[in-house]
Amino acid sequence: MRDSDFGLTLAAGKTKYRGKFHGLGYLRYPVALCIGSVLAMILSRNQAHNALFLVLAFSCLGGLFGLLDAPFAAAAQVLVYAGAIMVLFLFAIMMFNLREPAPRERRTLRTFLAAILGLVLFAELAIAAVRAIAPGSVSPGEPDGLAGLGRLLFTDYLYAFEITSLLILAALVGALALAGKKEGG
Amino acid sequence: MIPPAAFLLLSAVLFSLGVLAFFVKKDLLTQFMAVEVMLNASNLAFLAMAKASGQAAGQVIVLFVITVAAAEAVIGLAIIVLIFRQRRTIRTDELKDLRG
Amino acid sequence: MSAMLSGLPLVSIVTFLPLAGAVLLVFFRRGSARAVRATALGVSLLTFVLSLLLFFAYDGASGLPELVERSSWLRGGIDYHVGVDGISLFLVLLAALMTPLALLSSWRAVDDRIKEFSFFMLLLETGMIGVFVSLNLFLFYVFWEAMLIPMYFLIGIWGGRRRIYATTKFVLFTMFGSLLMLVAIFVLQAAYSRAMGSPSLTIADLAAVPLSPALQSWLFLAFGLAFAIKIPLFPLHTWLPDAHVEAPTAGSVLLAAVLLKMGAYGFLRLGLPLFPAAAASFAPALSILAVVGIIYGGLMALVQKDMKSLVAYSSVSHMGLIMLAVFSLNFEATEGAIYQMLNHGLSTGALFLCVGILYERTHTRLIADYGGAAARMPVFAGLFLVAMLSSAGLPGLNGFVGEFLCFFGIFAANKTLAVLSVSTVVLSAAYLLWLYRRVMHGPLKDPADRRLRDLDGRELACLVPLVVLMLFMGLFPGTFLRKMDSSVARYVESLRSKAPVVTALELPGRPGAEATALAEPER
Amino acid sequence: MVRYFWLIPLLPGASALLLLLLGPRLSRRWISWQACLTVFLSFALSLAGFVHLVRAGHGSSGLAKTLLPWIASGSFSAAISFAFDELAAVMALVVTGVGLLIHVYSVGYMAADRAYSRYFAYLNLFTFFMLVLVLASDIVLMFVGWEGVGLCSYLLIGFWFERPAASKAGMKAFIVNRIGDAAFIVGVLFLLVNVGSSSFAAINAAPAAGVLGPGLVTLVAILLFVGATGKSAQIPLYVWLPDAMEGPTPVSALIHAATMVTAGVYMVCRLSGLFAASQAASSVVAWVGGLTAVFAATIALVQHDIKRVLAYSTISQIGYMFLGCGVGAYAAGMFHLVTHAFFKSLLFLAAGSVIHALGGEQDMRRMGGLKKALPTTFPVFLVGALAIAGVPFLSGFFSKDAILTSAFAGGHYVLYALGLSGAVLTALYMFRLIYMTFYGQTRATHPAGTAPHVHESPPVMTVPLVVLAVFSALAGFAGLPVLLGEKANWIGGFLEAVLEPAAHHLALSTEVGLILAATAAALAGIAMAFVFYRKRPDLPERTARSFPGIYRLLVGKYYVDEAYDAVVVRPLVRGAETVYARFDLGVIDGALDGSAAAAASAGKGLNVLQSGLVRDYALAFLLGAILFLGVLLL
Repeated sequence: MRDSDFGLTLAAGKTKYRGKFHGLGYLRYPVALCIGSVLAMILSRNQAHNALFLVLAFSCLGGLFGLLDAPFAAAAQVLVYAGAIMVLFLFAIMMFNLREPAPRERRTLRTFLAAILGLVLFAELAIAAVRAIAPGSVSPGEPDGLAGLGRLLFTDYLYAFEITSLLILAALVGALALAGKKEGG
Repeated sequence: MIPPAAFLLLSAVLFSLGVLAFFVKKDLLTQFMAVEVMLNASNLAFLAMAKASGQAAGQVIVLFVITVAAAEAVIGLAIIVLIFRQRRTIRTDELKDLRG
Repeated sequence: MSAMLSGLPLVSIVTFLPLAGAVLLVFFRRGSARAVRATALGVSLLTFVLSLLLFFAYDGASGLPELVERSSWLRGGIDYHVGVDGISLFLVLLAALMTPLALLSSWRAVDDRIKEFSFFMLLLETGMIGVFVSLNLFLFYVFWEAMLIPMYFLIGIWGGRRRIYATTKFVLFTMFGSLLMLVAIFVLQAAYSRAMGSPSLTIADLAAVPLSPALQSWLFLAFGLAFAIKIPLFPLHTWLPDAHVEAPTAGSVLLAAVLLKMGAYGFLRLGLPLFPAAAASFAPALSILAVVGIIYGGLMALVQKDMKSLVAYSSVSHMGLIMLAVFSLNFEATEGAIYQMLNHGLSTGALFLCVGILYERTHTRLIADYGGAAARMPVFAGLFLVAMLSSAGLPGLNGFVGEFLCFFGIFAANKTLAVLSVSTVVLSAAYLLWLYRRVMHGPLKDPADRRLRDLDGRELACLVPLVVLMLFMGLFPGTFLRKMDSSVARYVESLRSKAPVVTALELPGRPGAEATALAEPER
Repeated sequence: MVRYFWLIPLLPGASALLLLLLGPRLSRRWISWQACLTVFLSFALSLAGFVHLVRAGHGSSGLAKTLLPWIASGSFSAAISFAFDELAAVMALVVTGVGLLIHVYSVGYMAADRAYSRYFAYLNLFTFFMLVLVLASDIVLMFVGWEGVGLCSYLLIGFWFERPAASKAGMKAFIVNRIGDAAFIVGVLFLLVNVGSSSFAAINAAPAAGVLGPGLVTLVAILLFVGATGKSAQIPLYVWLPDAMEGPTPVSALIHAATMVTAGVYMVCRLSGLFAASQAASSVVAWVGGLTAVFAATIALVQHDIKRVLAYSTISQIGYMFLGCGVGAYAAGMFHLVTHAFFKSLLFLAAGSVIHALGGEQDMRRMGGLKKALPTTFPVFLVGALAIAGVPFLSGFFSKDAILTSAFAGGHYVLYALGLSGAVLTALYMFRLIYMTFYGQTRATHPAGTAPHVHESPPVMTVPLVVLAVFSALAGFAGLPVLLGEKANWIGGFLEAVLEPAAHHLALSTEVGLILAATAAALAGIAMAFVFYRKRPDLPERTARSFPGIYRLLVGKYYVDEAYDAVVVRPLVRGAETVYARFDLGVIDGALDGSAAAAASAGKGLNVLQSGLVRDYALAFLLGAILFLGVLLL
């Protein structure tokens, strides 16, 4: 897709790390797939298709996570996001059982405004990204791997971890309380 | 060795697309999906920076984000279902109850 | 004694015991009103007993905070840091004393949603004590705001007819002030961080940070406004009569006895030590407002038709004197101000209890509805009289000691203001005695009215401790003053060292009094 | 025994506390005994101390005892410490002695009252505070007593609080006193800050030591004197005393004649070192005293209430005392204080006996012819009247003469003339009272139309009267004129240890002349009364008709009460009411409510932005995020 190529070459052309980019070749496809499916989601008007496009996008992202030396995150991404959460969405779509597709989106002032703002946001994020990688701002090193991650979770982040479990429980109970009620009591 | 800048840029692209989707779409469900895209974009950024800086903390955060996103999705969908049951619509331009 | 206590985090226990009690109350069944009342009273009494230990454990030789507990809490200098010194010790005691009495006073008056009521009362106690023991600015703010919530509900749920108006006004006034204070806290933290390299919100640390005069003035005004509203300083006082009139007796008691002290305490603990130069430059203006408040409050009290708003305006007048003393910036006035804060807590608390006792019997607060109550209620008449005389500063009772020390200190700072403030002696006697005459004296309004029975055991238990304390504090002020001495000396010392202007506090056009030299503390 | 002199105030104090706490549970018998006995013990201790001082002679520094380090803060300190010197001894004797007699008298007078224990509790409490005032060795502690007696005066005037007049009078007394006290406090503050000590010794020594400048001395002395005008009912703060007669009569005798109202004089004498150092302040004292003496006497001439006549008489006599102090004759002032305590409390108690006999009647127009019916009361009343009128060889004669002589000797001839004319008036109104009450036909009426049963009081009331009569007659011999020898003025010599001595001495012939003049004044007054009220009972009315203006002015008591009401009280209350309604509720609260309303309308205007669409909110959110990020990036 042109969008992604444009973005990557822009970044590559601007920096002096051109040399490091030669490995990007095989990455071109998952990246393109990811961005493409998100674009497809925007364009499609069928909610079920949207959900499936997202599954695709999230799976691609899972692969990228793996490339970033985060195998656990990659697995979680595929299992939880692409698997569980999106299935949940599909269930919801099934429940609505919408016969007709969503109506055509009209190009309103708001949409136009949103597009402009989205572009501005992208520009800002891109600048931020480039600056974040500027020399001296990071000190590369090897992550500790899966065991280190586990150790971190149960030491430094123990409270956060426990609280998240509570959060899940609360979400469970909340969902039951909200949606479980029969209509009209 | 994959340069982190590439991933950060991808993250920016995805995030902006998520934002765009949120505003273009008019049904709650798809807008909700757009939010998920933004969350994923930020996850990507986290991992990229974790890799660049060699700290595992970024990965931990990602795990938390995924967990919270799961909880959020559950509650969010429950709310959407509830709204649909009451209003028979999930079109956001027809829901104006926020107006006091 | 103190050796035995050294292992215990006594200050934290005293602060959070009421909170624990409040949490405990949540688990009570809705119907068990008696048990709820008994538990709440028991917890608050226990708190009081423990706070007495605080009194004995506090040594007071150094003047620095004692029984300090400190552990890091959040980043950015936000620590859990508590302790008591000679300035805060007695205010903690006051809060701990008044809460059980207030609970006892509402034993019968409040029977609606008693569980929530007791819950909020205990919550309020934690908030009040917390404000006094905090040594970290952020912690102070947390407690300061936490106090507002229960008070909001106490007035809003158990209040009188116009309670919603009153409670909204109360919250709007106080919130307005405290938000500005919050902003000022952040600015102060940033300034400290810039100057010292690492952030801190410890009050003692912040006093050391150098601030530009302009910034200091702004910050002082932000803090000062929050405190001035709480005191309340003329002309920010109009929330007080409304809040008092509408609040339930217990709320009025705590509001008058403890909450109003927060403002004055805030000036002593934060406003003046953190911004001495700004304080000194604003002191004349604030002093004039305080004097206006003294006279204005007294005159307004004279014409009130509602007993509670009369006492409320008397508070405006009395707190004006306390503020004037605080701004006199010398040893005697400061000590007098602290002492007078305790006195005002006791006497006004007792007066509100008395009004509550009358209200419980007749369900009216209008002075015109009363007359000749003394004939039916001789014991009450006596106790009411003592409370009133204490408020009017009769020698031999506590009010005199504080008032006289205030006068002395103010006089040493500025003779004109002192002479004007002495008018409170006449005014307070006038409005209080007039009230007493209209309510207690004269022929019985309605001889057939059997509702005016004399006090029962519970009501005696409310008033007698206060009256005994009034006598005790009037005769043995040394018990209290000695514990304050070194803290106050240290406080005055630090003010003087930082702002030399302070010693020459005189109104423009009036030459510095030769007397100020004498006002230097001896130690 | 002398060592325990500090128990003098504490004994009645303890008794008062006991009575207040347990009062209603105790039997009347017990209450009477306890109340009287404790005062008696105080009296015995005072007497012992007095004897001790007399024996020790000059040069003894008196007794002192510090009970408590009371208030101490920075440079301010005041202790609860008592001192027993010559001045205190004389005053303590008067307070406990007269107090004891009045306690005993009250046992009879109040026998029928419901609140018996409360009465004695207050009376004991008063004795306690009065003795604190007398024995205090520092001015702050004196102020405790000073305010304490004011409180007791309030409580006892309003003792019958069901009567609106009584309650109102009590309040008036307290508030008027407080006005004086405010000035007193300011004076004390000046002293504390400038002298640096609150002890009388230091204050009296201060002017000489140069610690207080001359201007400051005058200022302080006048401020303190304003306090004294409140307590001792002098112009301009005398207005409370006549109303105070609403209290029980023994209270009027004890508090409003013998002791409390003279506290101002005592205070001036206590601080004689300070007052003597300022000529200006002394003149103020003398002039206020002299004017009050005549002013109050003129009002007393036309009063009909027997107690009010005595009240104005008290004001007038205290005026004499201040006149004495003002011209430097402090000992004479104190001397008059003592004799006045005897004869005025005698007069009050005897008047009480009359009122008691008539079943509560106080109006002299409904009295008359009681001479026979009250065989004990009449003679003692007569003794009192003769004493106050200044008939030779009775106590009042000597003390008044001492004051007038000193005024003359000091060259204050106008003041002397004032005093002398006051003496004529005193004799006149006193004998008007005697003739109206005891002579002529009875004008007593009874609601039922029958003559009331007039009866003499029981012995518990008459015995104190007789004792007081004896003292009223003979007390004068404690201070004979100097012309009878250097030692003749015993009390003057005794007090010299504490007070500033009177400086002037007159030629023998002048002094004799002055004595004759005083005697003539007294006799002239009595003679006039005889003519007006005994021989030609129609004369007073004719006189009144020939000078209607003056008469109305006098009956209206110069309309001072009305003037105060119109100039001070009512504008203050009305003004405060207006300010409350217009400013407090109007401006301040209005501003608040106005700003709330403004906020509400601003909210309505901004409501356009509130579409209710989630997307619009999100858009705003996004805009904010972009701006924020932009700021971060810049």
